[in-house]
Amino acid sequence: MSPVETWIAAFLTLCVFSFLYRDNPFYRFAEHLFVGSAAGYLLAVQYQNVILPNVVLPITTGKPTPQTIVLTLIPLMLGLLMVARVSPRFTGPARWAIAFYVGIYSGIAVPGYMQAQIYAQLSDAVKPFAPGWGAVNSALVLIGLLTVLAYFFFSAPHQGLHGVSARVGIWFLMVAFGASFGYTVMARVSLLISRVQFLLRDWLHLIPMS
Amino acid sequence: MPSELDTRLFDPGRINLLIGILLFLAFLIINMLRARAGHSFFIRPLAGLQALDEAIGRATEMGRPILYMPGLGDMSEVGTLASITIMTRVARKVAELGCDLEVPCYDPMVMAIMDGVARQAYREVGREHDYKVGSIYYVSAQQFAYVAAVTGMMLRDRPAANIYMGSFYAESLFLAETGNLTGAIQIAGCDKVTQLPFFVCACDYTLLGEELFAAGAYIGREPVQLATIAAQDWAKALAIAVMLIVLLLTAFGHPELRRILQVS
Amino acid sequence: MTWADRLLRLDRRIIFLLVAAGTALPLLMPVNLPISVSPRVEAAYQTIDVLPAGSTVLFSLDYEPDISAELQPMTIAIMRHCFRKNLHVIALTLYPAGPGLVEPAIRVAATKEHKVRNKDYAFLGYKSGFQTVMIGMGESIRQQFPVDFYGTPLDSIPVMRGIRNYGEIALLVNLTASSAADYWIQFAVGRYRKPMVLGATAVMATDYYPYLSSRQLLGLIGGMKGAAEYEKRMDLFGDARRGMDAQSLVHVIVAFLVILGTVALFASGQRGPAPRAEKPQE
Amino acid sequence: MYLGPILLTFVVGATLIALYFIPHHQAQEINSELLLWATIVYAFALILGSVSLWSVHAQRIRQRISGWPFSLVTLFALLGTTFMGVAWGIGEESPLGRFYSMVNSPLASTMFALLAFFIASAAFRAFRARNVEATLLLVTAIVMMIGRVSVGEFIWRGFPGLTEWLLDVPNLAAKRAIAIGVGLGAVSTALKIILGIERGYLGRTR
Repeated sequence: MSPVETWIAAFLTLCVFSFLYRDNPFYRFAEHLFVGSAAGYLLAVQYQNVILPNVVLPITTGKPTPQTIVLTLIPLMLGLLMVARVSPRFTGPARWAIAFYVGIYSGIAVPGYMQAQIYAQLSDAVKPFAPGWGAVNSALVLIGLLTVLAYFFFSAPHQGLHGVSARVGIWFLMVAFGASFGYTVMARVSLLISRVQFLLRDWLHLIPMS
Repeated sequence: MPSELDTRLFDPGRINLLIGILLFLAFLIINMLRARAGHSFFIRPLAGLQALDEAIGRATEMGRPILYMPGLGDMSEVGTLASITIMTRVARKVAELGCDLEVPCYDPMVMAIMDGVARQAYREVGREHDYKVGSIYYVSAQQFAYVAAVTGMMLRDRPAANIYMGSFYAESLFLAETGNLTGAIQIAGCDKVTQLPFFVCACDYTLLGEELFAAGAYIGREPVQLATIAAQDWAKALAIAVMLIVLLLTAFGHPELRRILQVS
Repeated sequence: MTWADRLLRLDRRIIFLLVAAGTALPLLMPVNLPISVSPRVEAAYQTIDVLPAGSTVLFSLDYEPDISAELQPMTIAIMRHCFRKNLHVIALTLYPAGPGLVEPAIRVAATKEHKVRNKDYAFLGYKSGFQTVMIGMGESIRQQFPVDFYGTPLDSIPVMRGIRNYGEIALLVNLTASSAADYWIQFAVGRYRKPMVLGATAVMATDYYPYLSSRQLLGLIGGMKGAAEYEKRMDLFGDARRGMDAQSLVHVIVAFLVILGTVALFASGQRGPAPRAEKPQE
Repeated sequence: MYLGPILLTFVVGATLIALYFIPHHQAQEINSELLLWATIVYAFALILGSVSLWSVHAQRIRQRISGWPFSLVTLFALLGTTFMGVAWGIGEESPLGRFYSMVNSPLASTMFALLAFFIASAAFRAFRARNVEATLLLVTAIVMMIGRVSVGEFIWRGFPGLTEWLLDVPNLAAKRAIAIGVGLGAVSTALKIILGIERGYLGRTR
């Protein structure tokens, strides 16, 4: 980055940090700038990477075959139906585009989740127990798995044996939450370190460049 | 060429997965038929859901808006789909009581769908003309641009209730902390486990993980929807049974059965 | 008002100042605390280390600048490792702002290990659509990326010769801050049976332990700390290791705050605000 | 009014499930083509979204709602970045590329970094050992925080081992149960949509 760009970046960084003191016009400026430029950036990216190569170029360059034209016009039609929703009168037609889109993702989800989250996990859960002391850990993992599954049983009240399991399940859940929390602290601190590195090194030159 | 063009019409290595999907489908259909036949399903209550009406009522009394955030997932996230179903109830209640609703969206597709849901809800209670165009809007599909705009809105418009339903990521803490600072009632439901500790700490009620999906079905109290929760529980029970049987057989020296769970 | 009550009402901006100081001071005055390599990072290292020279490793670097603090040092360290072992590297990104990070990272890694573009590595650039690209590459990489990032047709890049689809890839390395990892596991590992190593942000790391145990993942590098461990294993001293002192200090501060909050709560005799979030009543 | 779209969802969804089981190369090409179409529909939805963003801010300016000059900033930024990207491309060295690394990158990473402060304040204010569950959460979190960094090893050499055990045993068990539960929930929701039981996404509530 050129010095001017670094200064602008540093100014915007400080605008956002000022939010820690309280909401103020600098933060508000940065916020509004960010919203506009993020939306515009994404729009430009989608245009250059999706609409241009897949919709515009196939029908405007070379000699498009009838097949290409049909294969391009169908998604184009669906896309235009989506945009037409700008006017409330066209909420009906836009449903076709939404229906198509939702159908695609539901269709992928069924075998995808079934394989990666159910079969693969179950198949690993039934691995033979590790030998020696490892068996204790294997047993604990199994108990944790069964009790947390019990907590997420909705069609029975948490009473009796089920109640006890659900309670143990909650403990396992809390330990998992704690682990996530610890790791999240780690991640956020890393990001802060990197921003402070930018301010101290790239902007103020207080620490040497690597 | 190292890999030939594949001309097979079926991958036999995936037959067990196909059987799994068909079984699950069967569970769904059986339970729906039971529901049609008048069977009533017990579903344990979810506290967060009961609090929704209360929050909307309070917002109406205070004359301040309700902020509904459908998460940062797109339509391929089940959390988003559950959020849409929950929105149907929130929108109808809001339409009945006539308070203000704001729905900032991260995904434009979700925005279009939410808009349709809300319009329909207003139509159903006969107040089609009270629906404010622009109350459901797209902010930005860039995570922290969205966060900047929504936190700004929280601090300036001071909504009476913040409802987070859907798939949330790193923004959870940011949004929930800011919401907490403004003193709004906060109700969350999130299927991303990593973010749950933050919602649990900063919100009045939190639906944990799968409870969010169940909430979607639970909300209308329609028998057919409740039946799908029962079907899921059946599948869970089957999974536990299969697991225990395979483990027992393995312990007695027959680990072969494990293969039924391995997909090619 | 007792000291405990006063403490409970502490202005949060004082906490902010404490965190800011905890981050800046160690960066200005480093002491370089030692670090040890965790088994998961070691597993990732070994997975790459045992690949025979000349094998092709596919890197999917799916992250953007906001999160690059955690993943950029990781990219550089793992790539340098591949280059040291004379592996061929093919990189791509599924994020529009990715190339701005990936391109310099490869250049740094290649220059340090004296490797040449197109002969030892190729950068295919960005393509949108997670699942579309992943499934499409199972069919043909060229169909998804007819030309590389610099506009060179794939057929005229020596390192791409004979590489048609996942069939010719020895290992997939995915570094990401998003659900791209889930999709890679679903498609590259699930559908096409490729071995995979994951580099994730620290937040995501705990979620992927089940996949390690089921061998859907062969190694897991979590966050800046994971990157620092990899750097250590490689005998490098990069941005990740430089940040570790600050990391330690802020962790201590946060842990101290949790304990202080709880102690103050008990000392003040309040039960505190009633637990606001509870499990569902029955 | 709804029957057509519901049928479309059914046909598309069922086709994609079927394609998972058909390894035939032509089937896989159809699969890729359909996914591409979805990507294109999304791109158009983004145009719709940007129009929505535009009208919200334009309205604020027209009605002179307090803070309306800030909305001008949003509109200029939206228009400017879109124009730059469409006219001169989005590459690293394009005007938009430079603008992105000067404006969007620092803004996004700094917003992200603010979380470090919020997490510290939340740690003090909200994470308190009120009952068994909360205590378990806190103790695990503290062990994780201290055990994963160099200082932890300084204090006690067993820390890294303990954190690995926590991740490998209780964390694995809970996360696995959640993965299975969420997986079932996802499959169930997707099937409901494909079968037309769940129609909320079409704006139909009953």
